[in-house]
Amino acid sequence: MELLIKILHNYYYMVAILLFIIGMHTMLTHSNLIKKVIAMNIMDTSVFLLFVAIGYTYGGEAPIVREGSEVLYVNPLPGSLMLTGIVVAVSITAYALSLIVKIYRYYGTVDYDEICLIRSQE
Amino acid sequence: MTEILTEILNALLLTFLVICAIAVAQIRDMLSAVIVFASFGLIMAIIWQQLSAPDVAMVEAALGTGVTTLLLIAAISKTRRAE
Amino acid sequence: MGLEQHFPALIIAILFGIAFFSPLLYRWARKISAPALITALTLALAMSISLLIQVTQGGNITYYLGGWPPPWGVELKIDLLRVYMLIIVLAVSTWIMIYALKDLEHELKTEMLGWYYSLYALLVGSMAGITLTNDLFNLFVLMEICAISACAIISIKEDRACLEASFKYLILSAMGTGCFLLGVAMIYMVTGHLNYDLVSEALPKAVELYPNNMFAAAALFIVAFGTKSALFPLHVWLPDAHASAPSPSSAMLSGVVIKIYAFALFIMFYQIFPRTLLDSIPLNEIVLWLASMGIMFGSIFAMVQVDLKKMLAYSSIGQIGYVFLGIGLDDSMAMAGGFYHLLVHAIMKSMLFMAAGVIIYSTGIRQIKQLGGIGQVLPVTMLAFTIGSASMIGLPGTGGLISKWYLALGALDIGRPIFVVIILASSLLNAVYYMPIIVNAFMQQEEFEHEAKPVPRQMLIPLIVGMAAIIFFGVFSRPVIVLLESAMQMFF
Amino acid sequence: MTLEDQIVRITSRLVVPFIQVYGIYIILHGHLSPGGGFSGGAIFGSSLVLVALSFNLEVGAKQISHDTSSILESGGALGFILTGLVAVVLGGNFLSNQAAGFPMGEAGELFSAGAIFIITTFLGIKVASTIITLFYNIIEEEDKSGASH
Repeated sequence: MELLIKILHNYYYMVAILLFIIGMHTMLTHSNLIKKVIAMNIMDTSVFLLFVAIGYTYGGEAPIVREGSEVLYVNPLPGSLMLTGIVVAVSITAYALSLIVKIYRYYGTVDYDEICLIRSQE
Repeated sequence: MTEILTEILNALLLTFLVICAIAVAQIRDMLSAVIVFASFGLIMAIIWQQLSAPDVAMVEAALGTGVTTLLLIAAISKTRRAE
Repeated sequence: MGLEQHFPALIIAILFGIAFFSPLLYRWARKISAPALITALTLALAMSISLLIQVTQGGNITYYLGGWPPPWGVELKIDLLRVYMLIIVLAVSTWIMIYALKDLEHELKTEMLGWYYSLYALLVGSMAGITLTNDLFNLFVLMEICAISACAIISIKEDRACLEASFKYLILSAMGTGCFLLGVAMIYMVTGHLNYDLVSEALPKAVELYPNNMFAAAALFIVAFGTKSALFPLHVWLPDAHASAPSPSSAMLSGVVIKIYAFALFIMFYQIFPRTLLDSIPLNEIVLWLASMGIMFGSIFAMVQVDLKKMLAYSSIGQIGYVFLGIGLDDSMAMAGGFYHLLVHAIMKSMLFMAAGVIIYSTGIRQIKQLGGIGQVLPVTMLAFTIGSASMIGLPGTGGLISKWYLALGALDIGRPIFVVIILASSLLNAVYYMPIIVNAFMQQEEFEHEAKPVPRQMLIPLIVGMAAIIFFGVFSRPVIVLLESAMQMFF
Repeated sequence: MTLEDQIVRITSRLVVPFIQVYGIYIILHGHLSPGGGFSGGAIFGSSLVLVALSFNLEVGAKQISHDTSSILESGGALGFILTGLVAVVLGGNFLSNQAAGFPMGEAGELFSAGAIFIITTFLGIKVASTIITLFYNIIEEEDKSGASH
């Protein structure tokens, strides 16, 4: 029961880890290259969720300074870091996709198992 | 009252996030998987707004959902659609 | 207030600047784009040597980007070990680029050359950043830049093997950096800092409060850096990637890139994690045994290869094991040996890949068994190959002996003679696969039957420099070892 | 041309200017409100991609040619580094802002925050042109070289 309450209190973390596991499992088990890329994105996003959830203070407001207001702000650092993280993830995705399109031109497939089959027949 | 409702909304969004992630893994049609992934990104953007990180939400909506989906669809249109 | 205090930031700025400038330069003034890259690399090298002088005279340097001190700003930190790594990165990459200018002409299409220069500068800049940064999140971003540019200098050749290898590398290293970022999140969760120094201050208390959290972070870091630097069971991407790439890229990837991550793991273990964590779980033991398995299996896999570059790539898996052995042995002498091996292996593996590149350039041969008698047509190249192999095996007079010697001394020092046996056995295995090539190349009676193009001088001079460097570091090892031992002082 | 094409084209023709203004607004107000170079550049870049998607690639390429976008890409990044170097020349640390004497202006005004404003603008240019280049690189793959499978 105590464990359950603990889990309920940290449900953002739990979901983040769950998503990380789903992403990694999809990335490692599916042989379709585009699906691997999507799964990589899910994995990255889950870590970003974890980071932002760490920076969240309960009842805090977005860290924008307004005139004459003394309110609780959330930690702005994880958010601004994750901004960079998202850009990095997008650039990796773009590079991976352009590689996939090139691979498709040479092999005629985007399935890793089929690529291995083609290579072994040569 | 509003706090409880917000909590319920957050929990629902997170549940939907997990469902989307599993659906992306299971769907065999790549185009549908990409669309589900786009909805995954949008829900993530809402969650970040809930977590008071509006700039991350904005970047996720623009880059993570918009541009990534665009690139994925461009790549699928150049390759094949079935897994 | 001189310019030299800005050198840490200027090194990175110059390298990234030339990375973004060289596509423009290649478009408008094609002739000067290659000299500009070489100039930038040399300038950065000169600055790093100036940093070495500053550090030896005045102690560690910290540099605040934007003038913001931590915990707000990003900090660059230069101590002896980092400046040592920085000089290795910059010197070896300048040396490889001089060779590459000629070699790339036949391996790449002309319009791709400008992009290659750009990616190369990006790779070197990100590695310089990894050595200098003192911030976990910056390390993550630089690792991603390094991964993308390293994949890109493989796939720029655009044949099927390159594309596939580089995709495999990309996916695995994305998984590695994902794990790293999760580990950073775990650390940030309990300490609230990302700066190395502040984290290492806060961690001893955090380990007591949240031990499981920190175990998870340590495990994630081992997976992340192990994947990136091809620690034994996570090495699957390396042989394809390093063998199919253009020769200068292989030299760069095998010589420098994988070592940067070994260095980063070292920093994580001994600068960030408190000793109590290292004592409470056998982290070092895990790294030691994985490294030993890598040393043995890398050599065994290398023996059965038929492709010359693939053999060299498998040999890298074995050789990176020595560096990890130095990290895991937890003894200042063994660590000095490990880091000395990092230097020597950077030189010899790059040189061997360059020699392989010359062979491919001149004759087009990649198969090992066709190399019989090649010593008659390419004497300088095969001499370089011989000296590199001798250093791999660890013959006296070469740098390879010194590093193995110190590793063995360190292993005996903490009472683990089993690792001496492993080092000796792997030297023997190295001899088994390097010797036949050399013997075939020089001793074969019959004529070499393939055509051989004349090799331009620009490709031979780097080989000669490499030979000289290996012999130099085999004979005059003392200054470097002294430097490394005083660098290790701060970790013990 | 079908009716659906017409609808898509007219809608995008209506929407694109607003998206672009919104993108520029986000870039320029990066130091005042959520957003900044990354998100604003992405919004601006995707508006041009939207033109290419709803009309065709030629019309899209007419808006901004490949050469221009790749030059802007390098230029944006170089501008970022140069801003950092200007700070060094002015006597501060690399990328320093107020310490190097960039005019700070009044908080809350558009032209305030010194170097951050300049850096955000360069970042926006870089990100917008990168997104356009990425899209064209993937979509135009086949025209470049004649490899076959």
